[in-house]
Amino acid sequence: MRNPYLPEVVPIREVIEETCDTKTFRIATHLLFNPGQFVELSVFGYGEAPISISGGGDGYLDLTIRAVGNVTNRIHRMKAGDYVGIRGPFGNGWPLEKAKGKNLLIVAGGIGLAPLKPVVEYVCRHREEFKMVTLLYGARRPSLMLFKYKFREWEKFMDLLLTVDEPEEGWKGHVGVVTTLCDKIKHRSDTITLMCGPPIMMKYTSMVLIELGFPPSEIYLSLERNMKCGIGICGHCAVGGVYVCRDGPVFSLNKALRFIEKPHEVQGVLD
Amino acid sequence: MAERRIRIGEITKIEGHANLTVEIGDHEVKRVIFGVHEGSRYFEAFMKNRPYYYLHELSGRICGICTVAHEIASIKAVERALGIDVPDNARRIRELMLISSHIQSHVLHLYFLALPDYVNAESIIEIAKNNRELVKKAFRIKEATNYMTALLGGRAVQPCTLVPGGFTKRITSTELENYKKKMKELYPLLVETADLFLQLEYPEFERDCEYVALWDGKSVPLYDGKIKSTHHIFSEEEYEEHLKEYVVEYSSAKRSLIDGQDYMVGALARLNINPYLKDEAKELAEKYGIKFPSRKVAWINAAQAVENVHYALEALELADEVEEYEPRKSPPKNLDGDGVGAIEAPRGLLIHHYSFKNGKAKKINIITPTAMNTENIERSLKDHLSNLVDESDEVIKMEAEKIIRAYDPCISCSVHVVRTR
Amino acid sequence: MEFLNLEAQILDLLKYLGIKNFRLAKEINEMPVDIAFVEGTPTNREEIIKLLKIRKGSHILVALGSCASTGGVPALVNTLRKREAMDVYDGEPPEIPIDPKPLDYYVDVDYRLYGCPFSKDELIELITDIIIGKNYRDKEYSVCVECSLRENGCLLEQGLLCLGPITRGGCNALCTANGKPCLGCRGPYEDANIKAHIKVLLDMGFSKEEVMEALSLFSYEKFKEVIAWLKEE
Amino acid sequence: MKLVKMVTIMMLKIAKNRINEFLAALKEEYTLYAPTSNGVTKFEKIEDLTSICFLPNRTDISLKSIFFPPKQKFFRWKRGEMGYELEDYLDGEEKKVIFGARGCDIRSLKILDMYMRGEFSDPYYEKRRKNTIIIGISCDYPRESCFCSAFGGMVPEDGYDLWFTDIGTHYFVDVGSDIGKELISLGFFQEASPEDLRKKKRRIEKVQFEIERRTRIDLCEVKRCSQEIKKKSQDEIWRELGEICLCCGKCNFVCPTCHCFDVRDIPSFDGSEGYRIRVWDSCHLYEYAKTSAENFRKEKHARVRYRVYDKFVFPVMRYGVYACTGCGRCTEVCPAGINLREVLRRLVE
Ligand SMILES: Cc1cc2nc3c(=O)[nH]c(=O)nc-3n(C[C@H](O)[C@H](O)[C@H](O)COP(=O)(O)OP(=O)(O)OC[C@H]3O[C@@H](n4cnc5c(N)ncnc54)[C@H](O)[C@@H]3O)c2cc1C
Ligand code: SF4
Ligand code: SF4
Ligand code: SF4
Repeated sequence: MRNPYLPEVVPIREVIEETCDTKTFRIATHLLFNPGQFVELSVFGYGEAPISISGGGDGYLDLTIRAVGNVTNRIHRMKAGDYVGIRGPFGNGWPLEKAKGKNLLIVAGGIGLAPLKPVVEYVCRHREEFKMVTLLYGARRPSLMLFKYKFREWEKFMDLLLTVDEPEEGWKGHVGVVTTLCDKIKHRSDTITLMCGPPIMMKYTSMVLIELGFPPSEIYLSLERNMKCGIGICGHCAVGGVYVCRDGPVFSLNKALRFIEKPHEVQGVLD
Repeated sequence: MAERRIRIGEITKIEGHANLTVEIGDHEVKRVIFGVHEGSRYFEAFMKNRPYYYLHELSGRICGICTVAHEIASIKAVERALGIDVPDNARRIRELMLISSHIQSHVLHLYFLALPDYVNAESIIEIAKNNRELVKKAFRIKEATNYMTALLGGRAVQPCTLVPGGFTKRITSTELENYKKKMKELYPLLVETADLFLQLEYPEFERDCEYVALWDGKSVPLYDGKIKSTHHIFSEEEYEEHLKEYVVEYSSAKRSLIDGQDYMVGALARLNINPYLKDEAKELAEKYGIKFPSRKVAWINAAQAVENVHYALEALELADEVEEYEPRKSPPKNLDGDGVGAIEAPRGLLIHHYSFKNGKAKKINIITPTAMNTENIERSLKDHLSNLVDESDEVIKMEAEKIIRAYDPCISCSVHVVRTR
Repeated sequence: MEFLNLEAQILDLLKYLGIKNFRLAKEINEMPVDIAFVEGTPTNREEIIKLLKIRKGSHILVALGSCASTGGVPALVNTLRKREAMDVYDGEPPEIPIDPKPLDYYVDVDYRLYGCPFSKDELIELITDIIIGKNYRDKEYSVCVECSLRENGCLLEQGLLCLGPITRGGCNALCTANGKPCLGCRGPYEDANIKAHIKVLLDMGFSKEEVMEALSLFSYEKFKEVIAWLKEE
Repeated sequence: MKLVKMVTIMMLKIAKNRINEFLAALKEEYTLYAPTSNGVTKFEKIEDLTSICFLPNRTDISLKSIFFPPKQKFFRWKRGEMGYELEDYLDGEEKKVIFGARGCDIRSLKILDMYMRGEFSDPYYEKRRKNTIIIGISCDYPRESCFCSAFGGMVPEDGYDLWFTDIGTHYFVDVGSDIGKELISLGFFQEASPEDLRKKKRRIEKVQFEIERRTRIDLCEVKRCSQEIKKKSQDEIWRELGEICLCCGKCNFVCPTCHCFDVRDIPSFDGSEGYRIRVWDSCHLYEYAKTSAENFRKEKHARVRYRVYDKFVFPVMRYGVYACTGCGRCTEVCPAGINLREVLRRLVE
């Protein structure tokens, strides 16, 4: 039996600067994953943090990380050739099977695009499996948008709706929170929605989507919680009787609303 | 000749902040001002009206070095005042604590503060660069003594097991065994330390003064005894009749005189008053031609080194007598009363004196060793520097600092505590 | 002072740090420094100025011990009226006293090591964190947590006045493990439910005075308001 | 096969004055854990049989820490050729006998097993937990705070190897497993009479009756009661408790089924090596549910509610059982005087 607490020591292959506070780390490993799953990333001496897998390929995984604390700040100072530890992948991932043959709406806020990127890339590769596809992405400022260099390619496969809270020089697109773009979505029915972002954004977007007629059972959210073990033992991520690490991080809005202890992400929705 | 003023703004390698001004004119030292410019902390003021069971907690915070001594003196005063019984065993354990904390304090002073003066190093850090082993040894002794104090006191600084009446926790035979074992391990190191410090060349300066220490006529007591000076013997309770305190305008620390005379307390005073050193310690000292009583001020350091050996032996004997201690309740017999606790702190005699009404302290007087010594320091300096008036400022400064440091003054202590009416 | 009590570790430590300014152990004192550890709290104007200078000359300023981080025992003097305090010098103090305050009353403080004495383990943790560039965080839980981890019995249950439930952990429950109730030398933590604990103590039969005494002992500066509230009640 | 059958029918007892011999024999082969008393009563490794404390009821501190210590090293890392070298600290494999476990202790182990040896198994727990023989014992009288009757009573259905009940000069012995059967073949046991059996039953009923009389709640209908509590998530009781709870976390630490932990790295001065350890954590603490985005259980009342729900609602949804044994330890240590039994009574009635 392999010790699930023991990380695999792996080198960083490449570091890609995304924005002023976010970098993508390409980690050399052969782990296989489903879009939406995450790994526990160790920086020895600094601790562990759950990080979504934002992409992967032959012998590597991408982790897109925003520097907010101990582990994340430290890894931002690391370079190709440095070693980190990873455990995983953990979590259920996005319900892609369910979305096949349907319309797909992807809603991301800020760093929330990271766990959704593998979905977007899947769509690009297997466009024929879905009907209409829309990616709705909001960031605080244009300079904080992730993966801008990919947008041109993604646009070929889906409707790309972008918005920022505060414009900067040269920004010609939409300004406003994500919810202000929701009426631009061209498909209403038969749509699976995948959403990840700050709690407040998920909450208001859920409300607006429900108003627009998207049924809660077809809206999926990825929750963020404090996690120490990733395997449902340490207890920190528990919310309303489920473990976000093991039963999630992706839950249908319908289910999240029925948790006894309502997650903050959906508090007020349907009230 | 024009008047010369030599000033040391801040004397380093002593505990606390103090300055020194020497005024020289006509080939003589006119005035020496040993000023303490730390702000006052008013311990005696706010300790007033506190309940008896918190007093030792507060007085333990008077100084960061002699916490053990302050707590024990304070508890002793409380116990005396309120008639709290202390089992003999607890008394002995307290003595053991005092001994390990004494050695700790002496070693700190000898290696870290005094030694650099005698080997022409700027600091212990510089010594560490050339002689790592020596510094390691010093740390090893410190660590061992701290460990011993902590065995009995919970921790070495601000012990947390002392309460009026005894201790809060069980002190097991294993802990006592460990204490003894550690002390045995330590003993050769203390002898080596004495060897080192007895060889040093100390300033030859001699001076007559009163020496004051606890005295019991058979040992070098730390915990119990009468107060004896060169010319008087009196009980702890009578201290007020003999030790008179006063304030000088240039210093925030109070001073005191014994029957109008300045006096010295501390290691040298202890050995001068109590000619009862253990044979091993005595022989060691004599090997280097050092004998007590002595009038040489700088021999304070030598006395400390000899004391270490003496007390280590003393502790080993004591530890054999001590039994396991079981905590027990011993409530005060009365809530009003007056009590004095005098013990020997590493730097010398320490007196706590409380009066209680209804379990609350109404009158508090604490006299710390450094407060007792300051007048003596000043006068010693004056005498010593008088022989050096023609030397350069640098030499005078250095010699002055040597003398001051020999006393191992603890300035913070002397300021924190001042008498209330 | 406690620095020298690091003993074994200190020589190890010197490999990574140079001590520039350590008045007690060393004579020549230099500025600027990377880390300044300040113990105690200013007691006169000169010291305030010195503190400001230290702040200016140092990258990181650490408040070491109770006095520096919460005001500690000396702050007890703030319970008195000025006149009473000055009585100590028979009414003629060499200088008008200033109120002891925590260092952050005067300057920005980067880190605090609470406790009287502060915990060696925490000091090592802080230094390590600074060296390797990790965030050192104040403990946001009670002494009870550490008491429970040591699995020794609870003194409050035995009827002693223990401030553990509202006192910031980090000391590894040293006092309580030695049979002495916690006197709150580390001050309250942010989340502490102080009023509820006071109620517990009163319900246990302690008098208001006893509770106030205990609260003011080490952290008068931090409990001032609660004590005032308790007096009112 | 024949032998086994014989043994199960046989009723056994052991003379009290032979207990020490029996334990000494076990100690030859196993590490023995039994209650000791040093200010508090807890299970400790027994070197000297005289240090065993024969208690009338449960210990102050549960036996959780034998399997799940308050602080435990996961592994050591050291910077090396290939990045980092990791050295695992899996330990505690020795064969253990636990003597003197109570019904609540045994139930608590079953609950811990459910969490720690579920889909994902915790290797550090697993290693300490396996090879454990449990000799349980009936309580002589309950503690003030006990309410195990709400969970089926003082004698557990299974989970022990031997079960002792005081019947005067002897202990009546029930055998609960194959290992138990092996133990009784050691020769310290003798046949019990029907009178002994009656004595045992009377004894247990008496204590049981006393506990029930005090508890006055019956949660045995797990599903229904859980539903009842579930409905009360907005009840005013939570606000009330939130006001008085000190959030000191003691209830969690003494609880034999609480299993939350925090993971910390302890590096050396230069970070080139160090340990990763786990330390017990508590859902009452402020930082428990804090993330970089938000603190999801900032209010004290939410934390109090969470604990009660995590004992009586969530595990029922997930595993179909309560995660409480009714040992009453949380009630006993709570400085705020929060009595779980009373809280439940208010919720269920
Ligand atoms: C399933 C999942 C997937 C995730 N995926 C990603 C991802 O793809 N990319 C990504 O960037 N993040 C992701 N996160 C979030 C990420 O896990 C956290 O940002 C990370 O845990 C932070 O770890 P850290 O060690 O760097 O921060 P820590 O040092 O643990 O700090 C975490 C937070 O604690 C608080 N804190 C820090 N210092 C202090 C202080 N002095 N006092 C009080 N509070 C303080 C702050 O709020 C800080 O942000 C994900 C989280 C989850 C649960
Ligand atoms: S002894 Fe004090 S600190 Fe320890 S658990 Fe009890 S109340 Fe808390
Ligand atoms: S023991 Fe009591 S006061 Fe402490 S966290 Fe638990 S419920 Fe709250
Ligand atoms: S919740 Fe309380 S009564 Fe239930 S098992 Fe835990 S400590 Fe015992």
